[in-house]
Amino acid sequence: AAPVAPSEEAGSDTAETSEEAGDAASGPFTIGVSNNFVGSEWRTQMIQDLEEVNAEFMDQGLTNELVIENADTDAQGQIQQIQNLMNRGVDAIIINPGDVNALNPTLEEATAEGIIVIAVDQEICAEGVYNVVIDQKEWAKTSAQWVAEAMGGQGDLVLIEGFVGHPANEARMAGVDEVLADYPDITVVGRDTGGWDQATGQQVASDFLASLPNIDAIWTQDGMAEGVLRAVQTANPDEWPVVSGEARAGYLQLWNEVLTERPDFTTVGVVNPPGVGASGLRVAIEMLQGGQVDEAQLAGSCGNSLYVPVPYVVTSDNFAEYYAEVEDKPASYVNDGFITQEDAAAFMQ
Amino acid sequence: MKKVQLSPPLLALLLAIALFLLGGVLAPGFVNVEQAINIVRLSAFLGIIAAGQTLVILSGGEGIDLSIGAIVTLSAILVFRIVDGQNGMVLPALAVALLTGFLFGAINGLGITALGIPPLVMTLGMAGVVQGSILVLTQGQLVGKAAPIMSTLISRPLVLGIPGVIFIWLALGAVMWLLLERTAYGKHLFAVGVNRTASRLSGVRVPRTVLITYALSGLLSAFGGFMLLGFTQNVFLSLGERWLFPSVAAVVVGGTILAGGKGSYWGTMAGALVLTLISSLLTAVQLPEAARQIILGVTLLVLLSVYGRQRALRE
Amino acid sequence: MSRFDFRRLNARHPYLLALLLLALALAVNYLLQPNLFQSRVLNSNMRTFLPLMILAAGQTIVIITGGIDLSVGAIVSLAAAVLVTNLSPDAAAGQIALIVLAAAGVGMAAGALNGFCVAFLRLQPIVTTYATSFIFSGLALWILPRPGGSMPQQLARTYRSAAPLGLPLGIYIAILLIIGWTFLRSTRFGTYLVAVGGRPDAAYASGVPVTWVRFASYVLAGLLAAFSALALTLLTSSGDPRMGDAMTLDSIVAVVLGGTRLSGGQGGVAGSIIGVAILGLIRNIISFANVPTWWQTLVDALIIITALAAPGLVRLLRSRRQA
Amino acid sequence: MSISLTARHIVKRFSGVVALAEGDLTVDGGEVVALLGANGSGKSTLAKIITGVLAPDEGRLEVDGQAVTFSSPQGAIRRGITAVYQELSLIPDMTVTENIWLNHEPMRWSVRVDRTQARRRTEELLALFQGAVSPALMPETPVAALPPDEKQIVEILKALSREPLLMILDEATASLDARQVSRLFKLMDAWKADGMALVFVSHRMEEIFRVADRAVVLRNGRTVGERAMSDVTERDLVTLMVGDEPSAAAVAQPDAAQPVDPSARPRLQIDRLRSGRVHDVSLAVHDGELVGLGGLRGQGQDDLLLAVFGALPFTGKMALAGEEVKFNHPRQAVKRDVAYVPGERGSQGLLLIRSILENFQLPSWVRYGTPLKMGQARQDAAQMGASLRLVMASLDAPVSSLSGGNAQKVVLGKWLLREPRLLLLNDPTKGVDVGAKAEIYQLLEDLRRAGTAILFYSSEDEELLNLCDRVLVMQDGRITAELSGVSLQKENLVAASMGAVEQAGDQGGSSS
Ligand SMILES: Nc1ncnc2c1ncn2[C@@H]1O[C@H](COP(=O)(O)OP(=O)(O)OP(=O)(O)O)[C@@H](O)[C@H]1O
Ligand SMILES: Nc1ncnc2c1ncn2[C@@H]1O[C@H](COP(=O)(O)OP(=O)(O)OP(=O)(O)O)[C@@H](O)[C@H]1O
Ligand SMILES: [Mg+2]
Ligand SMILES: [Mg+2]
Repeated sequence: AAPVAPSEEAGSDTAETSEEAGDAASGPFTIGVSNNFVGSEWRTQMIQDLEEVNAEFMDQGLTNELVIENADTDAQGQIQQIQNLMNRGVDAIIINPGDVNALNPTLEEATAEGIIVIAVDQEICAEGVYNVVIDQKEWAKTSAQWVAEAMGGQGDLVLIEGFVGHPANEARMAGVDEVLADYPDITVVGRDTGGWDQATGQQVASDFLASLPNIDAIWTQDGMAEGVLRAVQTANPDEWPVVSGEARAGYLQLWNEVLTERPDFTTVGVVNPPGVGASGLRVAIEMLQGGQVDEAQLAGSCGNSLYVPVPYVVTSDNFAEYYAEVEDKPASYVNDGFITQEDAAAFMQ
Repeated sequence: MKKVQLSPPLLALLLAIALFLLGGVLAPGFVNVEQAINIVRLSAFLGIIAAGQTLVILSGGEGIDLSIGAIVTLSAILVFRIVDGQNGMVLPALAVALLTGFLFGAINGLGITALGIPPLVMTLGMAGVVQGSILVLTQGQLVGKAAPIMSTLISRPLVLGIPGVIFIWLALGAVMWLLLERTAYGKHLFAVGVNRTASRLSGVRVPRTVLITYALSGLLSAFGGFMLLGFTQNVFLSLGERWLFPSVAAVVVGGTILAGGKGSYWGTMAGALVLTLISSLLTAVQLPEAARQIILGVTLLVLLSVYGRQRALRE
Repeated sequence: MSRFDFRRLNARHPYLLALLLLALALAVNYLLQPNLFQSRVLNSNMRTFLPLMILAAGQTIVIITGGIDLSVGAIVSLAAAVLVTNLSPDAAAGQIALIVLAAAGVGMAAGALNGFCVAFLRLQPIVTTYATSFIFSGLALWILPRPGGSMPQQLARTYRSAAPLGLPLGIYIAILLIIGWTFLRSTRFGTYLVAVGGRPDAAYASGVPVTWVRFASYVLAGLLAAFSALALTLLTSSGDPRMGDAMTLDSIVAVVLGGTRLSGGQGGVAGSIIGVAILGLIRNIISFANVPTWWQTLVDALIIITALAAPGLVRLLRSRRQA
Repeated sequence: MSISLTARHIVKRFSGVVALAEGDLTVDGGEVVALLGANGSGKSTLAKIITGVLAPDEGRLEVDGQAVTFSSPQGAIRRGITAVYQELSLIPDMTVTENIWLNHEPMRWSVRVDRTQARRRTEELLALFQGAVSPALMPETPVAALPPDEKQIVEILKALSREPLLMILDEATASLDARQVSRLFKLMDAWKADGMALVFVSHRMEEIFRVADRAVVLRNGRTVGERAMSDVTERDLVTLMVGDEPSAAAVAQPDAAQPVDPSARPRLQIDRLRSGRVHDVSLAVHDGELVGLGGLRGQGQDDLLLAVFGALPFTGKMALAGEEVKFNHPRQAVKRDVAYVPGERGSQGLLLIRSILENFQLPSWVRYGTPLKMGQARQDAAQMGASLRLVMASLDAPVSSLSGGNAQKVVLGKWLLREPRLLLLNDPTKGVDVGAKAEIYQLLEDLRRAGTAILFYSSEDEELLNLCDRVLVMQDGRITAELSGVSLQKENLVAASMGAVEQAGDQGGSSS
């Protein structure tokens, strides 16, 4: 069913093919996608967004069907994914990297061959690679700032993070630390990892609630937020701690449920849009058509990132509006958003 | 003439109580009724998921079930999807989940008995197959909703502030005891675990017993997935994974011999308590993640050396 | 008579089935990807398979003596952490040698802890190495709290692209591993490994130092895990505190695919190396066969299960025919 | 070079159980000492302490007058002490050569094993048993592929390959046939002449009188006496072995053969059965008849019994009480009231770490309903234990805590609980001591009187002669002679078996 016939693509002289593709601004281009983790709905939505946007391009005769390498795998496996994409002679690779450094040498080989590589969701520093991401640090600062203010700038705070050592987690925690530096009266009384896993988050939060009396607030992120809120709901202490949330349908639905019992409940959900993948694809198409990235707009620690905006933040003020959108969605649905082709073109010189 | 010997389940239980009290010393506020209930509740999920693992390990022949995590996930996803928020659908959904778990378990059993694939790799491969089936089934989209009655009966306090899952766990304990000690299947299971030739020559249908055991393990894992859904109310694709190795550890800490043929589910229950306590305790004492992992590893080693030792070559 | 011969054949050529599977996988992969045997493509494949090949070699030794090591992946992470935190992109040869030695020492020390617990304290291997894997992961996280670090660039380039005589470096290293094993197997220690895995009590009564042999097998596995970490960090030019975790179970599957008996006493490293190649080729095949996204995991698992089932299927068919 | 070894006051306990209370033994180069004792009297334990496999709790070992402590078998090996272990010390997946030379392989450049030389020297060793083993026994045969008698021979050669000064043979003849035993004895004579010291453990009196110079007797882990073979009788030794208990040595003599009604349908009728090593067997066993299977070891007797029990697939016809059956699992045989007592007690008959109760009831659990009526099961097992005069701590004690004879009673008892109509026995007194043997004989006799059909293989001619109504002699998978009534004489039995040997010798042991 896939229109990418292996005989055409994996033909004898792949290197030449891709070089040609490098300068030629005509399609149709073949875009490869490398995703190292399928255990999350977020990634699913990322892939769906990619397919949706690619369908547009296919209609315009710009691209072929996406070549998607999608499996739960480690750095080694993702290197193999990239190599396979290269060996098939794709013109561009959209990658959600599972490791900040490990893929760099391989990706640099790809860019050296003239393949356009766009890393999404996760910033990496490989030469010739452009990142299309949200600013993870800013993302975390938004909710941390909200929590700090909701605490009135003082009290006992518990942090539940994703995976210690995981780059996105590290960037986020750096943001949190930055915010907390401005609030000397906030004491971090507990810190643990929930592995971005709702059940673990729920267990860890239960442990904290039972063992540390009088927690004033819990800051957490992503899918763990729902677990944390459920733990608070189950433990039901006399005074509920302030909790940070997220913007997934499931969380908003739980938020709504809690509101029926406690109308004064308040929390925050910062969207982390899976649409960054599609945004990355749009940028890649611009580049394939000869666009040069505007250096002035590059940001990030290695100066190769294009930040796409966080679409919106859900707070008590606009809760009703966003809840209405996801009321009937599956729990894993994320309020999403990706940039338009004009936005992508604006990234070019 | 004999030294006073504590049975492993009892030893593990005493250890659990000691750990709990230790928690009170290390982290003031750790010892209270709420926390005790919380810990037993968390143990219950591990304990329920480890029930099938207990049977499989008892069956010997290097028996181990590494597909438990994936089946837990699959079951939760199935229930999530079928129930879709309706209380009335809980029982049919449970039935479908149990049947599915049973079938996948039975395939494990077939591969192990008929094709002679070592259990470790067979069930590992099956974990991949189940995970793959989940992806094909859901296409990555988890549609559905847990029913309110599930959280009421499972995770919310039911009687005297004790959540339903604890009662269900105790009931499962009784059922497992009956199954192991008061049915022909149970007796055959122990026999098969000790010596398959002798069992066969005594008229026990060994492959059938093994097959049923893996199928039951699948079924019990599916039940575990159902219970877990009652706790998390939500599913995700890696829901069951993190319970896999703890389920083996709980069985072993509970004194069941990995070689098979000797052990009990009471032991596994005590083992689940011990493991949950250790991890809760490590959460309560604030240490960096690295240190916590090291301490968890060392603690497990110490526990194993207490009663996980094998016979000496030279006596 | 025929049952007898089959047994003998099996004992003589435990790799036979693995070789057949490899040939099949190569053929299918070649059909789907005609540039498979181009030096560049071959190289890119070999350099990614190699870390797991080295790791599986160590796992094989442990499994042959009747043990199993669930901590090898964590040892890779630990050794990798040691390597990347101490090596700069332009490290001098002397320093490189020193740090590699240090990493090898760390790997062996980790293996020694496993060996001590399993051989001297007589703890059950599966749960023991599961427990020690936490210790090693914790240490890795301690040394390298977040992904990063670096490797000597020159060396990394060599690892990634050297191809003496047109063949990828990885093939030479794999062959070296097989030669090393063949030599080991021809020494007295090699016989010990098999004897201990076959029947430890009998080996003991025959004067084989069973405890030390078991201990040594874990130390060897630890050492090879450290070398695996070296290959992996050269491939990635960086480290990650959990970079080896996912390799543990793969290493076991590869060992079994390679014809080594999981209960010990039979098998060899060459089979495991073939096993790793088979696993890698399956991924290529899935990629080049354009398997729809959501089916990839399932197809991968089904192929692996079928490969694992192959010996059993052969046996079943044979007995059918005989009956 | 010659050796003199003395073991003094050796004590060995296994988690509270005293295996050896006071073991004493002296043996010098150039003599054969028989080590005697009932099951569980500590013979093997003493042997393993001498070879360093077990550590003694008390007592001392002296080699050439000097006290020694062996911290491992390696220590004993260095002093020239080896053993043929009762449970064998062979690694199944290694070849005959690898097994024989394990840990003292001929080396090349002192790192690599010299395979050529090892193979050559293995052939030299195998030549010692030439004609008594099948030609398929080659240096590169994996041990797992060998029948029990050839495994035993490899074990003997393995001990011999060390060129020991002292060799202990722990029941080394138990699985050998007559020809192999006599070859071994010739070799032992030669070794003795060379000055080797030999300790010989066996339950067979005639063997002991054939080879031993002296006998040391153990009873309940205590050395109770030492006799020169020249001035002792079998009776004396048995008395020493069993102590003051009433002598049970005499084999129960059956009454004159019970009249079997030949017109009745036979309990078991086999027609042209083929399976494994059984090539073509037809026979019938009637109710109340005790039919013996004789012949040399490994002539298909095992496989015949297993096939009848449904544990081996077969071709041919089989009928139980006139009804044709085709079992493909032992369970089906069990349901038709057939029972099988295997030859390998530990590995085939018992669940060693489980309780006596569970072992008794293993074939019968399904009859106790769901949930199991444990009270009833326990009561039945206790009754059976009592009627077998089983010596045990309690029904909940593990079977591994029983002595050999008592463990064998459990194997029998678990089938008697099912009241079988056809009882298949595979050498049920192998390695069972005199007292327990007599009880087992009595039991068989009682069963026969009660109308049970019994098919009974024994490696001991005396048993067949004294117990059976008829004996079918097997050779090369076929029944070659039937002895009954007046023809049931030792000479005939031996001749029938030996005659077969002569024939088989030419064909080169085509039995494998
Ligand atoms: N002798 C035996 N040893 C072991 N298991 C047995 C034995 N006899 C029966 N079983 C098992 O016990 C259960 C009930 O036994 P029962 O004798 O009633 O079987 P059944 O109804 O005749 O079986 P089937 O329907 O297969 O003929 C069955 O599941 C069977 O597997
Ligand atoms: N490893 C062990 N653990 C526990 N008890 C043991 C062990 N080995 C032997 N025993 C016990 O020690 C006693 C002596 O056993 P041993 O094997 O030495 O007897 P034996 O004289 O060789 O008997 P047999 O004639 O049956 O071979 C027996 O009661 C036996 O059950
Ligand atoms: Mg003995
Ligand atoms: Mg019936």
